Amino acid sequence: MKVTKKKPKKEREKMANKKSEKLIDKKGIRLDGRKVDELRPVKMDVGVLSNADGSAYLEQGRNKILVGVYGPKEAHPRHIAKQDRAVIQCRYHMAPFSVDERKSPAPSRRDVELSKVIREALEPAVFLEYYPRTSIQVYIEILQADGGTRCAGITAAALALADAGIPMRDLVVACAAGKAGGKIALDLMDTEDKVGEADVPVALMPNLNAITLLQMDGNLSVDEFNAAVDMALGGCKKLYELQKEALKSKYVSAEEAK
Amino acid sequence: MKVTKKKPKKEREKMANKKSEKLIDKKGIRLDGRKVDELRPVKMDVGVLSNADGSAYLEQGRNKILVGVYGPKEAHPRHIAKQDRAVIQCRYHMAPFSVDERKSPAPSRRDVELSKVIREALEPAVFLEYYPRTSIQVYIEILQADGGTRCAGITAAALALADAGIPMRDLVVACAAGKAGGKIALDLMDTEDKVGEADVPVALMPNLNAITLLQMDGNLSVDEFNAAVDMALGGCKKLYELQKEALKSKYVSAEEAK
Amino acid sequence: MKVTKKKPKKEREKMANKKSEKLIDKKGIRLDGRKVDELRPVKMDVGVLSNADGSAYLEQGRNKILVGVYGPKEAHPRHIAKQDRAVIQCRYHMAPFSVDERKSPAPSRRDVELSKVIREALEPAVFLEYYPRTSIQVYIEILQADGGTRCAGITAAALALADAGIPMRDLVVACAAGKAGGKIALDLMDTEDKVGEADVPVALMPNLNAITLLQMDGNLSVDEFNAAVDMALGGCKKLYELQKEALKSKYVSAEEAK
Amino acid sequence: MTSSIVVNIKKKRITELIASGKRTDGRGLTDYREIQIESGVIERAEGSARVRLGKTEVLVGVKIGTGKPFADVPDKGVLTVNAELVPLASPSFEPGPPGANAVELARVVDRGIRESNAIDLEKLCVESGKLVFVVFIDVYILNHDGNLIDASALAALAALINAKMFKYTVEEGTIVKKPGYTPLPISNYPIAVTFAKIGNKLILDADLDEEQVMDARLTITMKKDGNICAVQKGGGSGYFTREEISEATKIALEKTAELRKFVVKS
Amino acid sequence: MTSSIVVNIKKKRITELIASGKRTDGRGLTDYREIQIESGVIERAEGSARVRLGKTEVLVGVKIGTGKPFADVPDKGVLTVNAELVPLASPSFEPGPPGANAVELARVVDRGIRESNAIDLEKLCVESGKLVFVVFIDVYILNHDGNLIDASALAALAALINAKMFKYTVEEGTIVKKPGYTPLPISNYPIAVTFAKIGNKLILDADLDEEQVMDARLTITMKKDGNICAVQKGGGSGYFTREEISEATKIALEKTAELRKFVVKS
Amino acid sequence: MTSSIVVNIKKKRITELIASGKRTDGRGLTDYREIQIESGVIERAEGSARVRLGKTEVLVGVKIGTGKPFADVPDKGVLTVNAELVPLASPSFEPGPPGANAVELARVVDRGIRESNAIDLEKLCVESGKLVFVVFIDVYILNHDGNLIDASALAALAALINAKMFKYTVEEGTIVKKPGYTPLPISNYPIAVTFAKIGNKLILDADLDEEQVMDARLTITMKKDGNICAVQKGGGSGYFTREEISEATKIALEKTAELRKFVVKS
Repeated sequence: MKVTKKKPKKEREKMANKKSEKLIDKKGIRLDGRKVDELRPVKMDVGVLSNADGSAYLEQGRNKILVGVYGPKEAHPRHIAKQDRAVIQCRYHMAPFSVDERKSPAPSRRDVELSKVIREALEPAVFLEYYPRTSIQVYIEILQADGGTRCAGITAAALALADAGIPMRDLVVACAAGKAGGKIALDLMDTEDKVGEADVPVALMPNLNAITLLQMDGNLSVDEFNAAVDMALGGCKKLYELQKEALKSKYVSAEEAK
Repeated sequence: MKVTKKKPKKEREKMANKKSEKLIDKKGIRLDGRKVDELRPVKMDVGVLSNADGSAYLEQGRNKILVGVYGPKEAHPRHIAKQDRAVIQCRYHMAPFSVDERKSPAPSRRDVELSKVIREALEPAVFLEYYPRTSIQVYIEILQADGGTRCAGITAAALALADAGIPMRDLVVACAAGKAGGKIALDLMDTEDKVGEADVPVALMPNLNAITLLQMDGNLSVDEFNAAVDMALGGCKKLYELQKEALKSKYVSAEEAK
Repeated sequence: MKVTKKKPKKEREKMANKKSEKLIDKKGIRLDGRKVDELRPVKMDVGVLSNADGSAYLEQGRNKILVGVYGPKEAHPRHIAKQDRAVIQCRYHMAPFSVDERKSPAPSRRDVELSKVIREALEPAVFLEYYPRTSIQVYIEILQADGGTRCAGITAAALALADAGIPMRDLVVACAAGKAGGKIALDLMDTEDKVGEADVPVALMPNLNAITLLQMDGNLSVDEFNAAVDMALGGCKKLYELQKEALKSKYVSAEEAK
Repeated sequence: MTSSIVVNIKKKRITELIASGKRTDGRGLTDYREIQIESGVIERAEGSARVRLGKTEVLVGVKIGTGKPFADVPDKGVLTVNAELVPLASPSFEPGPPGANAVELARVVDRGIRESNAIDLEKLCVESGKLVFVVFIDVYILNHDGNLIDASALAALAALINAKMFKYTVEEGTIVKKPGYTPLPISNYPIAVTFAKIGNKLILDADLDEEQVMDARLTITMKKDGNICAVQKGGGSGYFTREEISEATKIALEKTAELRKFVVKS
Repeated sequence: MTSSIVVNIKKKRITELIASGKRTDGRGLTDYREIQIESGVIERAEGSARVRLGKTEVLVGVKIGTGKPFADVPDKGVLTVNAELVPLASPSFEPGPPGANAVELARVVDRGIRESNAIDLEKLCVESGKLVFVVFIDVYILNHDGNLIDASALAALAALINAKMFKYTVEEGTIVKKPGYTPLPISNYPIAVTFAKIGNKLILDADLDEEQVMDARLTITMKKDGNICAVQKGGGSGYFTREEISEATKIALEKTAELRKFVVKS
Repeated sequence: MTSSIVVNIKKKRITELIASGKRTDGRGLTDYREIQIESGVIERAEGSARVRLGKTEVLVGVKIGTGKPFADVPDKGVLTVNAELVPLASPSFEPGPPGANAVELARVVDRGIRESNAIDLEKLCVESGKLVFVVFIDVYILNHDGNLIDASALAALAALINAKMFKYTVEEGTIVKKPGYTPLPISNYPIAVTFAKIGNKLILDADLDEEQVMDARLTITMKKDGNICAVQKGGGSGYFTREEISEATKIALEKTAELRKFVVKS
């Protein structure tokens, strides 16, 4: 337990196949009791922060994610502004205490990449052209991480954007599927992600059937890959129902409060 | 003597009480021969730099401190400017050779904090509202450090501000008192600060009886704390006399030089 | 071969005289077969990049250097602009794989100094006053380094500036001479530079007989220094002929392509 | 930023109200807003706590690692406090490395814990001069509605009390985990109370509006025996009189004892 | 930056052409530009290759050093991929530390190599937990005319195949060089193909003009057995339909096999 | 910044004066301003010196630490030179990490000391390949009125001569202090002289006004035997002729010997 360098989570070599067969038992039950096509327990709250223009809190398994949205407001520094539309500035950031070994709060290369792909997953849903020369800031804080944080972050960010009253074509909802213990499985948790064979995060605009994020690392045949994408899209659709509920319950309680 | 990480000066655990009793002998005399309420030898010079708009050099014990002031001038970068008053930009900085073990010239967290509290100690004295949208720069260089550098830096900075002709309500003068060897003592030097029980730096606008800096770390009862504050204020008043002399001798010699 | 800190190339202590006598044999022949006043094989190509406004590629011995020039264009950030002339922004940068031990791509102190002296070697040749408030960017990439990269970088940069159509008083051409194996020798390669006694890089505007870069480190008598400068100037003149040819062949082939 | 005219109107209103002993939300001058403390909210951290002071919300996580001790204290564990003004917490917070406000906040919290010996660092030494435990306290501001120092200090203390360490033995200079957990060795309970000076009144637990118009602030951190372990004046271009400081120490004695009960049960 | 009017005109023109199955330079929708691969261009590097895709030009150098393995994989060498968008390559590249585009490029190349086990990292362990070889892959963009990912992945693979290591023995925990060289232990040949979506068509190997008007891009990296080892959607504010993704995987199967022949001889 | 019109007027005036062999302050073209050297001004540093050249003021502190030697010179101590253009010294200096001017200044001073073997670094090896002394030379510019290089090089040399090391023995790879001090092992005395070219004249020890109008500068550093150990052209967009360089070396031979007497007593 001497202090030794550790690789950032996503860059570890998969300990592929070594223990992967133990991830799912003979009855198809996973370490945490789920079936292969079952989501982890999910909780969503909208409008949880008083200062942000919009906000959401999401738990998915042990993931705990808080998102705050500011804007549209004048883009700063100015050279990032676009003449004909708003820009989204997105920061995916992990709290130092969100993972087993304390993470430095300085952004890692993984954080930089995830901030970019999450932004690109959200942009298609926002009517950016309504607010030229402005910036919409999306701050995603991973308070506790347990696998699948980028997807959970997108799901929560879409709620926070909606809560901020930013006009959107559609919500965005994200979920991963992957391969663990030799089977295609939905919504991998941390251990499955690390020990398993592959992870496929997907983001969807559910009414437009538009895939706005798609990544994969690991080892899958083309058929397995397509199966994983389909399973992830199924997860997205379930999560979308929860998103709508979360927004409705915020809206309803706001109405009732009148 | 192998290279080992060392904690920045102020963050070391007090080696409390272990050797503290040796700091003051039975006759109440301190390691450097001073009585408990005695200041270290002080030397102040005003107008020592030809480029700065105002400057001062101060020695207090083995502390050697040089301050240069520039401004008021257009604030840069512009977003720091305030519509209705000047801002003070203050940098407390230690020369790499100012302490026993070479200090990196990059600002430490301690430097950042001290720059802030020193700025806040000086601001109440300056008629900032006379110069909207400008910046006054206060550069404090610790050429040699021996305990009490933040206070000595404030005392010197006030002289440099006055030398720059910046309109002030009052001078600012600072001095610490603390507890060492079980006794409340004035103007702790480095060893007393490190081995002693507590340090209480105080800054004063002497004519307005306004306390503009107050910090403390260590362990003091409320009564001891109040005694230390009073002793520090006494030290401030003595130093204020020296400040006035230093300004007068600059003014007089300038007059004579005509 | 455990990982140990290594000093940046130019800052190593010369292993002076230890092996230096072996650098030149009794017949005056150097390790790579050259005579003392002989240049390494040189290859120059102009206009090798499609995006840059001007570009050049140069090989000198095992040095491989690529230069791209952009501008004149609006200076950015604005505060670097000059009212009455263009500024040159010059970056000398080594590829991580250009040297034996991988070099971090972050600029070293050596890189910062060389970027400055190279800029100052080029500035006298450019009619900066024609383009006030603009910036001309010169990016020098050392793809492979084998001693004498700053000179080779200048020679290539001048070609790229000419290729960009930037009005110049004269070309600039650079070459080093030094002392190796006890003899003054032209165009030191890496081993000669490291083991040898001294290195004297020189840049010349050949038609104006103007020396725009001159550096030296090592140990030379005044006479040896002057001999090295003269030998380097001789090298510059030979390289200048190759520069003109490279430009001509670009111009001719461009004409022919019409 | 808020224009100075708006600030001036706000300042006048708040100052007049406070001069008459009242506050906009009906509190008395030295009353705190509602305090909520929730411990153990981050299960993957060794310790954690979320504190709400009205709408101000702070999350603190404690992580325990290992490392080399500092050369001058070879027998002590290492304590590190860091604060992040997370940009979702306020439009005035920006992403990037900690600025002066975050550094000051971390250092004031640090001093309270360090100078009170809240953690018995000597019990965190594994092998003198070679291997010790490192306690990372990360202060995470989630919503900024004033008085970040008190909320952060409370959350840090609650997270330390919540923290657990695995049991271990040392074999050949290496730590070997054993089953079970022990609490962190806590030996004091520092509490910070922060005064804001508005007009010539001292108030406690200023909200953001009050902080924007205050002249200056003064933090006093006290140990369980009522001794002072840290003081910090800051927060503006104002000052305190000698009398105000005496008054503050008196109030602090009472208030720190009161607040300590919220964190330390039994 | 290019004004939005010009971009709109360009977008209209390119989209209409592609809708009719054509491209401005006469290529078919899934044709690559001329590919030139030159290996060993940097003699001082352990491995190197320059790849040209039309006017896009990428240089990759491989350096091999030594270091400590990561704690969780003590028996494996270390792989590091870095990408520099060298400012001479494009007016849109700026000097300074890698931005988000460079980081994404490096990480996509990295994933292809890592997840396919292109390098047999276990053969790069010298002493378990203590000393391993470190493979640095530096991607250097020399001219940017679109499709940097495919060009970089090709160049990285070619440079790895080109790379040689000195022979050595280990004496008392230290590496002692022996005469001669061996190739790096390469055990797979990942190939990346990147689709650009323009209108409702997928094209391959987009040039810079096409990238400026594309809706989104999708990179699929495949191993020699046709399995997928990395996927990355990016590059704009557009999206893909489910059908487009299936179509892309089918084309990728064919195209990666085709491209692999350019790098892997015999 | 100074407007270009003012600079042009100043340039005309200074250039005409110098063309006639005169300078604004009455000095001859190769005269230095008054030189004041004060050693040992920072008692806590192992060595220190303050040099004044007219109104230019430089403070150099020498600290001695320990560390690992560089791999390629395992038997030598380590020399590090750093320069800070402290912002109080000039309105043109800004706080922050050293810029190109500070880096160049540090490296020119470094080269003079390193290439002349001013410090006998072999005497600073404690245990080959493992433990050596590290000499930190920190150049601190306190007031900038021109010719920083010569003032800094003088101050660095004076501080080295002033520096003392504690006596020690080595016990089991660890340094054990003994009572008493020895000087640093100094084996040469490099002196830098810097020429400014104004019009077609060379002058020495340019003040700030002269530097603002100079075409270029040339620094020549010589050892006590009159050999050259470092040369640096810089400082503007001008150039030197071949003849000017020869002339400069001749003057340097004389002037470095003259200046050396100010630093090296007896």
